[in-house]
Amino acid sequence: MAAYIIRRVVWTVPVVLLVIFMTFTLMKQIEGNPFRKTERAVPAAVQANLERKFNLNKPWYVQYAQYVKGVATGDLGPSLVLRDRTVNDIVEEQFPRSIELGLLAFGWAVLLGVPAGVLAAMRPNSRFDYGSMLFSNVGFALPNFLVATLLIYFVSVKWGMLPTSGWTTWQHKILPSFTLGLVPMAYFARLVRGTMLETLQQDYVRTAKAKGLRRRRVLTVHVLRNSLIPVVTAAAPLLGYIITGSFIVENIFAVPGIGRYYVTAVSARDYSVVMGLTVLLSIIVIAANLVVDILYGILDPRTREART
Amino acid sequence: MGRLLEVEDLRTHFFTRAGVVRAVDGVDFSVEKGKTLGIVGESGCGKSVTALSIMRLLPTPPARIVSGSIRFDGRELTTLSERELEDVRGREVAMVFQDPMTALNPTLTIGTQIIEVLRRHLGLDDRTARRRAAELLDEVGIPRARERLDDYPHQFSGGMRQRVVIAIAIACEPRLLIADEPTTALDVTVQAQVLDLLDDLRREHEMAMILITHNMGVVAESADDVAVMYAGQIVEQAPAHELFRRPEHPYTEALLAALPDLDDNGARSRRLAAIPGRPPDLIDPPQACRFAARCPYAGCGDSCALEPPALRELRPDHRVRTAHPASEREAVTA
Amino acid sequence: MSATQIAGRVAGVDAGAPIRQSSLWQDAWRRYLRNRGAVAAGILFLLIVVWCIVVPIVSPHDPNRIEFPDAYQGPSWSHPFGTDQFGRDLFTRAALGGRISIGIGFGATLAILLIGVAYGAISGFVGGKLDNALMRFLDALYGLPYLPFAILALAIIGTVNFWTMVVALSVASWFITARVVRGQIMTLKENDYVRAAYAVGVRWYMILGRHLLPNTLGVLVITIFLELPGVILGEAFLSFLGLGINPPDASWGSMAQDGRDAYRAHPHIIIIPSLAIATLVLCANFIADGLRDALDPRTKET
Amino acid sequence: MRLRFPMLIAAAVVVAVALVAAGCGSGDKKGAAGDGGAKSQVLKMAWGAEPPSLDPGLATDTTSSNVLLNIMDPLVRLGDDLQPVAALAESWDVDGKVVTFHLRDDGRWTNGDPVTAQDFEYSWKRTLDPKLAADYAYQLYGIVGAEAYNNAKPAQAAKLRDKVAVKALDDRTLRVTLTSAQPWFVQQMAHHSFLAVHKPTVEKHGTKWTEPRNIVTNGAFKLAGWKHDASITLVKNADWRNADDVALDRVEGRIIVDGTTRVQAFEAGEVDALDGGGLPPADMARLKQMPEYEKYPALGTYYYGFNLKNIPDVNQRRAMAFAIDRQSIIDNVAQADQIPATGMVPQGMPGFDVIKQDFLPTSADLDKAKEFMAKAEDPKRKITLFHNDAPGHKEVAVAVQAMWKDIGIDVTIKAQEWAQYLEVLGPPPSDAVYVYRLGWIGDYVDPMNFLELWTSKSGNNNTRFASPAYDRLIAQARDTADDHDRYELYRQAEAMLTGPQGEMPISPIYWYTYTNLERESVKDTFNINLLDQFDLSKVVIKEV
Amino acid sequence: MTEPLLSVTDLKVHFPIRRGLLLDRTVDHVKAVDGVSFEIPEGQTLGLVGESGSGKSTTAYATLQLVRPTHGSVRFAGRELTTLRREELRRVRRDIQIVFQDPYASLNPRMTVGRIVGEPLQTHSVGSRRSRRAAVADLLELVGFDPSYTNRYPHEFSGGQRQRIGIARALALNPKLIVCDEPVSALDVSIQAQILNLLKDLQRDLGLTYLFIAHDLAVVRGMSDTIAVMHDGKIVEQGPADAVYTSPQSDYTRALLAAVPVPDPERMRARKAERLRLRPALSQA
Repeated sequence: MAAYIIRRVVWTVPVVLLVIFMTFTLMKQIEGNPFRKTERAVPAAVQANLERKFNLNKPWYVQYAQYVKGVATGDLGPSLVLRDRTVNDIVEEQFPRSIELGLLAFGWAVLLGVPAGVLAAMRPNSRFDYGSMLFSNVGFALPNFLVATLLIYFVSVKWGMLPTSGWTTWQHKILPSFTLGLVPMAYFARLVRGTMLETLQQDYVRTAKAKGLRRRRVLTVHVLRNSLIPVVTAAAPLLGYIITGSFIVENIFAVPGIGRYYVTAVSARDYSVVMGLTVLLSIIVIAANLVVDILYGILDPRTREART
Repeated sequence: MGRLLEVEDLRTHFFTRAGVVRAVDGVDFSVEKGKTLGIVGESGCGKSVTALSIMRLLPTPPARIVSGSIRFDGRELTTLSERELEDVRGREVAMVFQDPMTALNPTLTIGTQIIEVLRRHLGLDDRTARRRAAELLDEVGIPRARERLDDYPHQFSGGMRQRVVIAIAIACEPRLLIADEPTTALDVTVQAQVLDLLDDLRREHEMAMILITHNMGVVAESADDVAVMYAGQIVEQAPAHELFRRPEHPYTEALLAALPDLDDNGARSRRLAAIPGRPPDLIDPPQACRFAARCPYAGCGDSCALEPPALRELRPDHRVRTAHPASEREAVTA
Repeated sequence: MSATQIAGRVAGVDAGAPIRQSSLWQDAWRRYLRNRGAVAAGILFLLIVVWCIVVPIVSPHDPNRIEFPDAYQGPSWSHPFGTDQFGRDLFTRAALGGRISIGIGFGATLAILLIGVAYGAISGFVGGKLDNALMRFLDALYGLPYLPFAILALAIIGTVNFWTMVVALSVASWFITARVVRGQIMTLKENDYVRAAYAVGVRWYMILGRHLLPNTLGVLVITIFLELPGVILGEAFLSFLGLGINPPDASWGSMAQDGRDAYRAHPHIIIIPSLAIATLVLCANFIADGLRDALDPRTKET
Repeated sequence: MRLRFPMLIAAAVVVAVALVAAGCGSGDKKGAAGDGGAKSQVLKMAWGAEPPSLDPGLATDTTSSNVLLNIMDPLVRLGDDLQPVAALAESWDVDGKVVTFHLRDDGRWTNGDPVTAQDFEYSWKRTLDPKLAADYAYQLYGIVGAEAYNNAKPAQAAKLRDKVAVKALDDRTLRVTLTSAQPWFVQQMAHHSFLAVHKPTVEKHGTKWTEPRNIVTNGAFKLAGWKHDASITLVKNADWRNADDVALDRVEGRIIVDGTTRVQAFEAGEVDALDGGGLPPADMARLKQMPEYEKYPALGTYYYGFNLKNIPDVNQRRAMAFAIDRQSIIDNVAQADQIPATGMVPQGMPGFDVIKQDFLPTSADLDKAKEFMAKAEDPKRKITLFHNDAPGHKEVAVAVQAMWKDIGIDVTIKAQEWAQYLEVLGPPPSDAVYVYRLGWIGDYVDPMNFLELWTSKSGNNNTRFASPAYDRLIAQARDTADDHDRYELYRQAEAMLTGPQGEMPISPIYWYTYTNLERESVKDTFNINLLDQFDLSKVVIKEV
Repeated sequence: MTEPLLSVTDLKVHFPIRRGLLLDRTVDHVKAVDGVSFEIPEGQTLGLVGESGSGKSTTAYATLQLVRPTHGSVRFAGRELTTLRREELRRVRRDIQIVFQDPYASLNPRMTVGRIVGEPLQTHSVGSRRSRRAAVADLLELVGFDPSYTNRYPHEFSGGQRQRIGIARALALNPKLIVCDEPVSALDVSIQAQILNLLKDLQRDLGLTYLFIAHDLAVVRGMSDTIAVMHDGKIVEQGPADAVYTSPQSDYTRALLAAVPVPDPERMRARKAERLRLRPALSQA
């Protein structure tokens, strides 16, 4: 297992290099001048000064090499647009908020989605089953900009129960995290229901029943535990979704996170921010996949040996 | 010698969209204390459903016991609540399943899986239960039992896993052990060891056993009494030596004849006596004898082609469900 | 003596008649029809598609004609969905938007399938080092959020129209399909009928085309309906970010975007396209579930 | 067992309800604070964007500019009539191309240092330093030697730096020599690019000097907090020269980018005023009915430009300009009480009465339009209209598309995101462009700022309109110090664009207004001037 | 003495175990088949018995070149198969066919019975489309089907029927050798007898040669002229069928035979005693 982890960690290096290269190449393909932000034309002298300052006048391979070197030393470079800040600053300040938002959303998903799936699976084809599945499907299907808009209107503007936007107190965090959590919630509910129904059919569940174990123990120890393994596996891609899928939610709820930077940085041609965030996201997603693999190994001992 | 288990007119049907599958359709038998009853038959004959019906482990829906009674030591099992059943299962009646690869929870150590049943029924504390679990593993012939408690099922070979399953089954010294095809997934040498083990344990713990199998040889080796099932019904029942020496039902005869003989020197040049056709569809079984379509003795206009023959006692302890038992045929043709 | 020259049966054994009579697809279809939710979803889905196709043809309203006096009307008999700020009939425009949303949805889904099947089939079929390399590459991309990539792709292409939306939405969404197909092919490869084909001397491309790919069909059909919601929602998000297709054409996403700012005074403008998206996605989900139950051989008939 | 999971759900619901209830309680408290906040003199406002930089040399946008102008003291502010008013400079002399500012003696940096003329010399030269690479360095190009220094190769930089004609004669006298007369130069001092920075702070902290923990300012407010993308907190600078006249103790600003969210925050009572960054056009009809709605005139023009290569016939351009129903667009689409634009120079600009043209109709004149169209040689009937994808432009484009359809022109609308859009526009514009939309908001208060766009060398002339006569007029105006003479030159230039004989390279649509939401308590004192600036030192929170 | 139809000499199939910290390298081998030799004269049957994991199936696949052997020679009708190129091998494949164990996995569910049985003919372009159709009908008839079932799909048939379809496919190219890899172990006793009889009849009528692989010793005995007993990738005993069964030479064979339960309680008792005696030998093996 340890060797497996080392191997996976070492393999992330070429993968990250590849991601950097891909993003770098992609960004170079995009037309547009990061220094022209308003209607006002940028005089040639100013343009030249800016390109010199941000090394954009160098050949692409020099830029790439410098960038890789920067990443290796933990320096993601300066932002071309937010002049007082480096990409590191942006990441350090804003990223934790996005993570918090993502984790809270994940919390909603686990808190509501998993029990809904479990209950639905325990009484398949019952009214509760249909109800919770309909609810989670609708939660999945409704575009989250509509959900966000309606929640703000009713909960905040109309009823005045929670603040409309922002990210300061815990009250501020309820609506955005709930909105963002709807999709994973629905996903979990459906996934848990499916795996649980499958687990209930397993021979070892029948064995457990044949042992005369109490229903509670059969369900918690034998069924639930095994049903939750796929949930853990699904968590890694979801993490990616939650962190980047958050840009609409962050925008609507004015959450000062990192998700919305991605969109604005692409349109502002803020190359270093786009690259920095892509690299960061890749590393996170890769790391999340790794963590999930390890967790998977812990939860399912069969896979441990396969990975020595 | 008393009867430990009495099954009377058991009917377990599956209510599917395609129709009602009469998987078990009027089965009677009893198991005596300390004896082994072998139930033998081909796939789909209802033998496993019978076993699961006794344990009430069939998924409902679609399965339902529509009639009949199952009395265990005088207690009617069919009317027990789920909670009461939980006290019977594993404690009074235990079960060993066919596939040791899937019968154990892959994510729990086998120690946990043995201990949980000891704690559940015997209320042992953790340490005592663990010691007892090691003893059990030792008893079923797993070397280094104490260390292996912390291993996971996938770290055991198939035969060893089946021993673990057996250890779990006998943990609370049940009075009846139902073994449903316990050796089908195993190699022949391992099969022999497992059968021997089951036999030894049965004797030691004075358990009764129901041994369900499709293998005539396995019944012959282990059972005191044998019931042959066909299409949801018992077609012949007799003590083992009697059944194999003097089979009465045409199906039993044909089954034995269709088996290639290990000790037959001329086998290479002989064809086997195959049984033509297939078992009937259990959604809409024939009104008459269910074997009639494949039976070489069922003639036209014969009573058995019109109405179902009853299970009748030809000799003491030898019951058969056919209009043409061998002994009566011989009398006619000879 | 050739086997085929022997007339009649050997030893007169009769193998009997087939035990049931139906094709796999018929069976699946029957199982699907039994799933009431899935059938309802399928019908609703078809109705929406028909609505999108038919309504703009028969509608008395020109979907692009601007009549400011009619602006912001609520639902009425002549405008069942009301009108937007230009006084355009939303019933007709929603149908037009549906054509584009559904069109992009299916277009991108098919593109995803094509790329995914090609990649996955090659990886799974060839196996060995190539498979390893392709899968490592996929690992690198897997889990990367696709919306940012779609945004990047749109930025690179420069113009936004139906086809560029299809490209943008498929460019970073085929990873899962590729994995699924690869897994399927790997499993199918282990089937004895594939061995039998090799043993007979069937060439590799025929094995792929005749024995492997057709057997992934069920999975692919399910995948269409699993991917469709993501793509349709993705299109809606891009449109919502202002990266959608150009007016006067509209998709449900861009219509919802139009409606968001005005939602307080005229909520129907955001709610109608959003509900259309939700309904379609919901239907696709139910259809996918129904298809999975119908096509998956593991589901036992109960 | 059966009860266990339902109970879990029930627990979750209970928790959720509790959260909501708790939130409700505190929400009420907030509302109360907002209403009764009159005595506390704390203004809660919403900023429309994260300031990209609070370095006067690097800032380019409205938000940064407004924050800066409230924490820094400019030499000159603009009065209500847009004439220069003494601020940090108590007086100034203009002698042809030489302008001399005399600074007050009570200007103080927040660390206690006096504000000196040397600070300005340092700051302006810093902005021009090629190494700083300031976007707005060209704002200073009117100063002799400025452009050359900004253009300098590293080797010559030091030498050219000394040639920049800005000189602190003593601590309180700053002399500037201009390349031409530039009568607007003094007003230009109100632009944030001409603010001074505190040299020791800048040199000590580098790019981090604008962080609240480092920054040293000299204005009415101090930057107390700046949570990036979340909030900006200003507190009164008690040591400021005019501190006694400043009513506000604190300005708690939240950064809310999304327009609808901003409105929602306002309606929920979380903020007292928005920053004039624009209200969602689609919601205007409703917002206009609110008592908190406020509008201000602006110096800005929203126009459609023609690519003269693709639409070469002036009559077709006239036809198109006549077919646009400006009033209808304002009433039905833009909805913010804008003014129908009949020329490039906006209403409210000094000299407007002289310059203005009334050739173009405010509502569509279809008959005239069709007449012009008939006169056009080989009119283009299939054209492409480009706009950028920011809110509101699509709707205008859709309306114009319908209007031009009435004169037989089929319009394809293409939306592009901003960076790409600017690439396509050039200059020169891509051949795909027939018509494009842009707007121009004045940087300083002179028609020059609007009219020099259309000179042939201008980097903002995306129409391919090139007229030597026009170029000559503008060059002449640049050197004409007398307002009346200059306005006359501007009138001629404007006529060449939008007059009856004009080339019509552009079709103005409307002149901007700034719309805002302000609570009654600040409505009288919170004001936005023509250049989109607001002065928080004048704001007083009253009881209502 | 003529050359046997198939002779396998010192056949080894080793699968590499690859692992490594960063890049995989081969650290060891699983010796699935480790030096197996046997021959089958034309028209005869070699029965290959052994328990699961003994290497029976791998031997079969290696014989057919579905798995390329690591070492050893496979000579078929005078030709060495292990060195053949792909195209040459394709031609040889017409003469060697295989019948699989699992009647469910061995037929492509998306193909009709007619296409399944006709695929070998089509692959090798035997005859015209029309004559192929006739040949398929004949083949179906040969294994006991009404030829009208050609348009049916495999799942419409029972396990035994599917096995017949598999046999028909194997017969299509009129092969000389058929490898039967556990052809009846998934079937019920009554069906198993039907298939075994069919195989015997076909051998008699068509002069087929069988490599018959099974774990059921009784089944193998009834089918085979010679028997080879495999254990751990090696053949532990080989000889005429009756000789191996009546006087087994190796302890492993003896233990194996003793372990088989027979449907006769009387004989069972004797076997049990034998079994107990041999148990040490078994656990050693």
